[in-house]
Amino acid sequence: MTGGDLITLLPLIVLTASPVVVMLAAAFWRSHALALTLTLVGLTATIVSLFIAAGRTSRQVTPLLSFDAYALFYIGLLTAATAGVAILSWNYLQRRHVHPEEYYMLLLTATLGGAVLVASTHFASFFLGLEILSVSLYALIVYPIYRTQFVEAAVKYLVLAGSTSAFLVFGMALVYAETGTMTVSGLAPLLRAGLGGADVVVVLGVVLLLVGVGFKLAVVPFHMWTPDVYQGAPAPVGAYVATVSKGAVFALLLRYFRPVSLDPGSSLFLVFAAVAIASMVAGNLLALRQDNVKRILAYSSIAHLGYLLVAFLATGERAAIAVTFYLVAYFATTLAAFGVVAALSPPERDAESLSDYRGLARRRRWTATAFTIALFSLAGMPLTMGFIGKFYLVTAGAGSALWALIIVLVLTSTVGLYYYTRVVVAMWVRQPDEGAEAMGAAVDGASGAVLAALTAFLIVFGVYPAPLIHLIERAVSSLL
Amino acid sequence: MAAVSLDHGLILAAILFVIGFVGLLTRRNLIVVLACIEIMLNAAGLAFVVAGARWGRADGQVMFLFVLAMAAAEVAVGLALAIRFRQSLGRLDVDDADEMKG
Amino acid sequence: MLQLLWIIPALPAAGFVVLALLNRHLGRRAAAVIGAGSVGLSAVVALLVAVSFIASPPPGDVYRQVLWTWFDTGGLAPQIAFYLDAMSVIFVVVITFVGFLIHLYSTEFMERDEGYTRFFMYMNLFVASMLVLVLADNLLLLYLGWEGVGLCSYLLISFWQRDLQNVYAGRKAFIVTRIGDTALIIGLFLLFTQLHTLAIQPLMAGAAKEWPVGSGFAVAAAALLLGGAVGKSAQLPLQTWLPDAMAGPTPVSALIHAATMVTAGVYLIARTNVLFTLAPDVRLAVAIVGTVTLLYACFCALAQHDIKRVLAYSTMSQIGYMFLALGVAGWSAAIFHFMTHAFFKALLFLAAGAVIESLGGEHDIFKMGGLRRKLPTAFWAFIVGAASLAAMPLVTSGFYSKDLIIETSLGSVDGNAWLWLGALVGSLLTSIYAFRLVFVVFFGDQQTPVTRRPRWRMLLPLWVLSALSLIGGFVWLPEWMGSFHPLENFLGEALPPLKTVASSFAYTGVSALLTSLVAVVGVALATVWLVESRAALGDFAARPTPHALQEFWLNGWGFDWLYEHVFVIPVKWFARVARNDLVEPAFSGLAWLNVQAWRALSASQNGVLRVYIAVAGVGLVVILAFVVLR
Amino acid sequence: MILLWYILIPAVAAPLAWLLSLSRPQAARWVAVAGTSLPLALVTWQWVAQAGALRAAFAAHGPGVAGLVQGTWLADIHAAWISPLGISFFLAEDGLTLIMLVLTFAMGLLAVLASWRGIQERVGFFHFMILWTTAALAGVFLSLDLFLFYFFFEMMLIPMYFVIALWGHEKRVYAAIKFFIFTQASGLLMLIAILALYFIHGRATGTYTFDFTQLLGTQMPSATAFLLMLGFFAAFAVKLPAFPLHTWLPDAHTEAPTAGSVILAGVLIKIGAYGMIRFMVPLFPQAVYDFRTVGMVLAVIGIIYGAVMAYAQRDLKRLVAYTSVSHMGFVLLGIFAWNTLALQGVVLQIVCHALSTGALFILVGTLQDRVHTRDMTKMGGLWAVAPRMGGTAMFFALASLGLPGLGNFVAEFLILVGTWQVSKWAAVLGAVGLVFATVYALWMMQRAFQGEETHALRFNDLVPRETGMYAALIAALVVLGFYPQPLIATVRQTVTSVQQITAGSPLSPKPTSAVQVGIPADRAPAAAAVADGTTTDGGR
Amino acid sequence: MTALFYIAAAVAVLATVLVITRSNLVHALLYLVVSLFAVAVVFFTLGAPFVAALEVIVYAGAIMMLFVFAVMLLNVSADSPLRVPTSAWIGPLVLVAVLLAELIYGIGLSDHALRAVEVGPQQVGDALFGPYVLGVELASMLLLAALIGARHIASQPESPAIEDPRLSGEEPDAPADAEGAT
Repeated sequence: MTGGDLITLLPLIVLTASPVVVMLAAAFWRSHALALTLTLVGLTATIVSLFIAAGRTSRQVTPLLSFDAYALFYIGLLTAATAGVAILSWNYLQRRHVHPEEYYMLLLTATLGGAVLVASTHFASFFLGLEILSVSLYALIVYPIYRTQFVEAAVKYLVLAGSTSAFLVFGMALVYAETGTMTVSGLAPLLRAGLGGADVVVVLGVVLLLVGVGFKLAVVPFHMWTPDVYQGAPAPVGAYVATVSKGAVFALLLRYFRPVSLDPGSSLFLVFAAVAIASMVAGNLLALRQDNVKRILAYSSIAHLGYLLVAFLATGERAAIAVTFYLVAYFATTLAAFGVVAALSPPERDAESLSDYRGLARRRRWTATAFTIALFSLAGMPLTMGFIGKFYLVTAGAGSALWALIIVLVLTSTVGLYYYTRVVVAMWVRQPDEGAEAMGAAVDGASGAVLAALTAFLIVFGVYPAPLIHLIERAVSSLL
Repeated sequence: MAAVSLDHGLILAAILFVIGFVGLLTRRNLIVVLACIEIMLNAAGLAFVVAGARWGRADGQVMFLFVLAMAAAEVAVGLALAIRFRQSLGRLDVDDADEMKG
Repeated sequence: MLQLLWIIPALPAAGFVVLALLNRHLGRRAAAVIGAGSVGLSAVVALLVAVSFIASPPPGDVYRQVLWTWFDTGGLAPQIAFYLDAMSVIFVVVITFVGFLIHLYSTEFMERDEGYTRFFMYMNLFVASMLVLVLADNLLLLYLGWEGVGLCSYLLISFWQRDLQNVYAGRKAFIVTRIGDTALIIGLFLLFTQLHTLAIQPLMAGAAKEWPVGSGFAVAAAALLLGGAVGKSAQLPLQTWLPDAMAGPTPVSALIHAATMVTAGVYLIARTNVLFTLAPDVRLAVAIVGTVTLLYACFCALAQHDIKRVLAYSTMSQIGYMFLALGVAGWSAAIFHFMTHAFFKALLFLAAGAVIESLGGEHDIFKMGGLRRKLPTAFWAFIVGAASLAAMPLVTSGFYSKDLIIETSLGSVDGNAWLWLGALVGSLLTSIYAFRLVFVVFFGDQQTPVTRRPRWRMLLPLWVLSALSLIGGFVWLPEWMGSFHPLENFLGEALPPLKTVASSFAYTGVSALLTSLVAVVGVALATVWLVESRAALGDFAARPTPHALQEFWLNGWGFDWLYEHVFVIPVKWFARVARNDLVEPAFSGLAWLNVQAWRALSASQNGVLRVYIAVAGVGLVVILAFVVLR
Repeated sequence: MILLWYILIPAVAAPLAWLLSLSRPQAARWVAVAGTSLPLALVTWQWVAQAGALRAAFAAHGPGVAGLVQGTWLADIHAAWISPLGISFFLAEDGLTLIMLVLTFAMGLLAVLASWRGIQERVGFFHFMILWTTAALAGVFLSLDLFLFYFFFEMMLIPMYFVIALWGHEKRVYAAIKFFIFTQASGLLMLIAILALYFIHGRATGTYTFDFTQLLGTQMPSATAFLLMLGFFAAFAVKLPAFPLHTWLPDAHTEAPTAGSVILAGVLIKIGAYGMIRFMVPLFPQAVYDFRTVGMVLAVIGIIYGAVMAYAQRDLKRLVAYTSVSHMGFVLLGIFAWNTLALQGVVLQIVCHALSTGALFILVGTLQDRVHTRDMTKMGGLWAVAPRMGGTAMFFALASLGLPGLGNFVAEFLILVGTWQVSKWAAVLGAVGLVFATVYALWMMQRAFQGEETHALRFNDLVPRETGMYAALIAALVVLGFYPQPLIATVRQTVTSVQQITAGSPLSPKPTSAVQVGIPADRAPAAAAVADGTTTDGGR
Repeated sequence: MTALFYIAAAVAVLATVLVITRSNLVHALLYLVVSLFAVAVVFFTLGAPFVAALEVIVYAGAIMMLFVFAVMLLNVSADSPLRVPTSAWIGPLVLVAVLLAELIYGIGLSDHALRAVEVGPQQVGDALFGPYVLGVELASMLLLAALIGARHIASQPESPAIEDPRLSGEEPDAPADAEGAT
């Protein structure tokens, strides 16, 4: 640790300071607006500090963290997403009259966890980042407290996260026991062979470790919690779980495995492939006739992680770009989708039933349009980033000749069309039920602005993605 | 000091770990479930200490410390949740938490 | 003058367009003037052209007029071009002239029907199409006319479309003829692919040059063209539509289903005679088809009750004669018979129309009777027509043309005794049924009151056609009557001459005598049976075997039944079975499977935390097992 | 630059229509009229203006000019787009494109006009979707970058989906999703094939590009080529649609609103044919040749099966929809025959089918607006009620059964005669299909319009707006029936160049001798015809 | 020392089994304490006295205190015996047996003796504030997050937006409905 390292660490420091600042401020003056403002200031400062950190040549700070371009890009992404979530939460919390200050603190600590994850080059930071994220999320999921659903979701998440963390730690221990190293660079030679030449105990360790990762990513067979937590959690938190939590862990996975290319015949490759296929199939099928919009989004996220795994398994720089681009697209899309849910939710409950969306297009034209664009982006239709992203994934897969995976991807995403369009149909075609309460309070300006920005983002980079791709190219090049 | 085989240390950790896992699968009382998670985490920490002992370095113990911190955090939030759970559902039976499904 | 050629079809076509566009805005009178007038003008132009053609024959006795190139791609460049030679002259004149007479007749006949304009619209279109057919320079243009007349036939048969029976009949006519057309168009594919052109003359020249007699291509091409001809001309086995086609207004039957359209097959075969010369087997088939059809139709005609159906079968039979002539290479004879047949058959139909109209739409001959005094013009016209049909010797045109065919069937190098015998028997039967009709309709007791009498517009055509039926035959007298055959000379410019067996029995007066005798005997028999001993005939017909036979003939030998069961019912059955698409279950099954999978997976998400953990545990164990044991 | 306008005008008009409609719904219609007729005028102007250029290009290089290879486009745009992946914004236009564009905008305009009265709900959004579709369709026909093509190919699904789902009939949601899923699934298979091609080409040459002109002639094992060809075929066969992938079509066409049906039948399904001619066969001639028998069998089954199914229907619109299956069978047949005659026939069929079937759909639409049913058992005798409508229906029924004198006949004749030179049986069975076409066309007339009017239906005959539309379509079909040459001349270059591309494969057998046979056969009568034409022209 | 390891291990296993089988919650927690003590002994035998001490202080001391505190707070002895029926143990046991077998199979394949060096508090401290210094900071943030979270969860919401009947009608002494008290 040198003074220079502190500059490199600046984003993390700012991010760490932010919740403390919010907390201290709240201690003196409880104000929702202040908390949100400070949060946004903190997040903005973090983003600004990224550029400062980017000027540094030495990026590795202790064996634990590396602030290379990849990490900085992802921290920026996570931070921006968090800012989006924070703004979307404003109205949601306002309507529910709960103390909102802790919410923002937890949001910030969770983001800190995510930032640590994406910069992690060591099991210790991996584990700690994951736990900071998880522990913050427990409280965030249950945050408004007053409904059983929140508690139920939080308990499920906590128990599963705790136990899978135990698996993760146990796996780390086994790997360490056998190899004596806990750093990415130390593990690379082992992983490069897809664990082919490693001792069985290392293989065991890696698999156990992947349980923890798989849980966070919600891939089959560690996916069962997803719908319940998405449904139970407040909509903005759902957005957060779907984006920041998953994105950070996937970025970490990419960092650990990207420098190596899994040998397509190796056990690990086959395990990933099987998990990917199972996730794509199960995710899409589970959502097929689902009537709860949040659960639909949950199941679809399972499928999307399956898609991501396809590109993850592909080799070369293109695969890393594909994953990253897809994650960016997925972040924006999911935020927009959950944002709509959050914005439309009345105080009593979240607007999550499909019937809540019936005839939405007639009542709230632009909200419905934004949601539709988000859904089409999830479905991978052109003019949205989802299209380019999915195209990139398939390209990456095709580049590594993962034909079986691609074909599964293609076929299952076709199934996916069915449930996305169900929501679209509900909004545009159906009439509201007789006597049903008209869901769709006026969308507040802040949420509206975020939704508009996200939609514009989706479309602009869906039509002209080249600048973003160049940026991502630069970011992932530091991985290789 | 006489050497304990690495395998035996790890096997002990594994045994404790799976016992915790059995508890997780069979016990419905939230407090016990949390205790089982503690058992598993403890076992994992044990594995780290064993591993550290193999290499004769402090890393294992450091990791144990982090696990310890995490366990503490987990338990703190977990027990707070248990209080809420009891308030919301009247009991501590995790099986009661099946409102959301499908 | 010949440059006016394109005007001939253009006039009725223009009439059609005008009528179509102004449909609703035209009065009946205007429609009649435009409808009949365009064809009349066309007839005048046709006469001018014909006179000009005969008076100052163009070089090579052929006049060709190119209007524009239809399209041009891949070596296929058919033109919209007309080709006038002796044969087309005859066809054009007959079509326009008879056509005009029938239009004139229709102006009165149809005057109380709704859709008066529509009627003339269709009729004009028909005349235009028919003219295109016979003037076409290439087979594709011919096909255009060919389909055009088929369409008009459909439209006019089902003209009274409020009655679905008529629509059904029209549909049947179109579909059955289209089956033949399909053969024709396949023939076109073949001809183009082999000879790289569709223009008729180069095609014939090319065929003669490239294909030896009896070559597979020639046989195939000729057979396919024959298929087309059979359909359009209602020959076996595609004859079933013609009797039903009588559902249309009578002038339509006269024009389309007697005088012109149905003879298109004859025209086609005569036009492509080179191909048929190259394919002797197919030509024999033509002769056999003709003979069999003529006999078949005679028997059917004997049993019919409906005056128009009798005439329809007689048309079929007479076209059978033409086919017979074509089959034995008597090209000119066939054309000759076409001409006389056009006159007398149009006459018969128009007379029948007058009768039907007078009786308020009655078609059943057994409800007519005794009309010779009430409708003298119709009666005499009918007598003339029937006599011509029955080939009463010397005075009727039908005699000369039919006698020529009977002669040719024996005297041609391709003829034989069987064909000749068939033709003779047919002739006997023809005169029997022709006069059966006369006796039943015009003699005996009147059964239905006459409500309306034809006026001049209906009568004039009857007179003119009667005259033509009587004198039309004198353009080609048999050898033993002298050597007067201008028609043969004229047609000789366009059609190859007949090769005859030297000093055949056929060309002696004996043969002609036999033909005459047969006709007279037929009339005599009809007289004896129907006038002298009608009761006995009735008793005979009531016996089981004759009754069954009569039923059999009445129903056209059960062809309709056969086709219904072999073709129509299976297709209908399939259509019913497949209505919801046979492939659909495959896709809906896939959807169903997906839903079942959703059900199963969805049930696993039961909300119980311990189950979730267990699933993760099982997954982990399976993965571990795979990784460890591999 | 003009090419960009073709996409931009409707694309800009689309949101404009929506936004304007928020205050004045009627404004959307006029914006839509402008948004389709403007590019229509533009492309027509270009057609007229460039006719000489097309002819010159053809004449200069003679038959077999490889316009595509030599880059002799009428116009093109080549701009960087997603360069990291070798994706460019590559638009180009040749004769075929020109025709497809004319068709696209004409059908778009027709769709707008046909919805003038029928669409009263969410007018602005409707026209937004129609214009969007038009823009995407224009993009599809203009793209020569395979990714761009796929982009537009997918893009037009969304508005079409909305059009069906929002303004359709009873089972609209089902039909829309079915359409969506079928097209999307097959489109993704094509995407896989495109990507495989991309990588195969990239590995071989080091240039990773989606530029179609560069991907042409990529060498690969024949088994691979066959699989990739199947990927393309899947997408285009679904679009076309070819038996047995056609089952989305009857549902989609039946349930779509009139405008949707018009665009679907008029342009959208033609993408299948266009894609096969432009991309599939030139890319994989050998594989297509290997697949030819199967393709032809499917085509023939499609022709006859579609016709029989049309006959079996009670729903008038469904009947018309199935006729498309039958007609597109001819198109498929012609493509697999792959010679000048057949291909010219295919293009002509594309145009004529659009006109005749489009008109039939509009007719059914107007009928449904008036009678409120499409069930033919509840109709009958309508001729007596609305004779003009009856006559119009008769005309288009005749067009659909391939009556000579109308464009459809020329098209089908060319296809079949071209097919005959490749497979006699396919041609014969295709011709038999014409008999079945007669059956359903006349059956439709009989059930809906003929017979006694028994359901006491009273409604207005055609109004002038409708009469005008039909008159234009009728005139077009008649002109195409008697003088299709302008159209044939326009696509001649494309047709010869795509054949030239495949010249080395057994698909275009004996390239040298074909030219030898082709030149005299093609040139000589053509020259004669031109000579004759001028004389007669002068004479008259 | 080796013997001590095995004895302590046996105690730990036994105590842990008792934790998950005891129906009385307090008993179970006490057995857990025993187990943790035994593990502390194991740590000691492995040459890690620092963590052994921490195990006793933090785990057995602080964390278990929390549990007991919670039990008291909730007065949960009434509903402590919530357990699945014996038959439901079969599945988990089989599953876990397979898991254990796999783990042991994997671990058993390697054969390394542990280094008999003691890693004392000094070394651990050096490591903690050397390479792992950021880890320590992060652990503090982890605890901060847990602190904020736990405090928020456990605190009574001041003005719940919606009156949840189950929430307002708090019933600490509600008789356990289903399985009754023992």
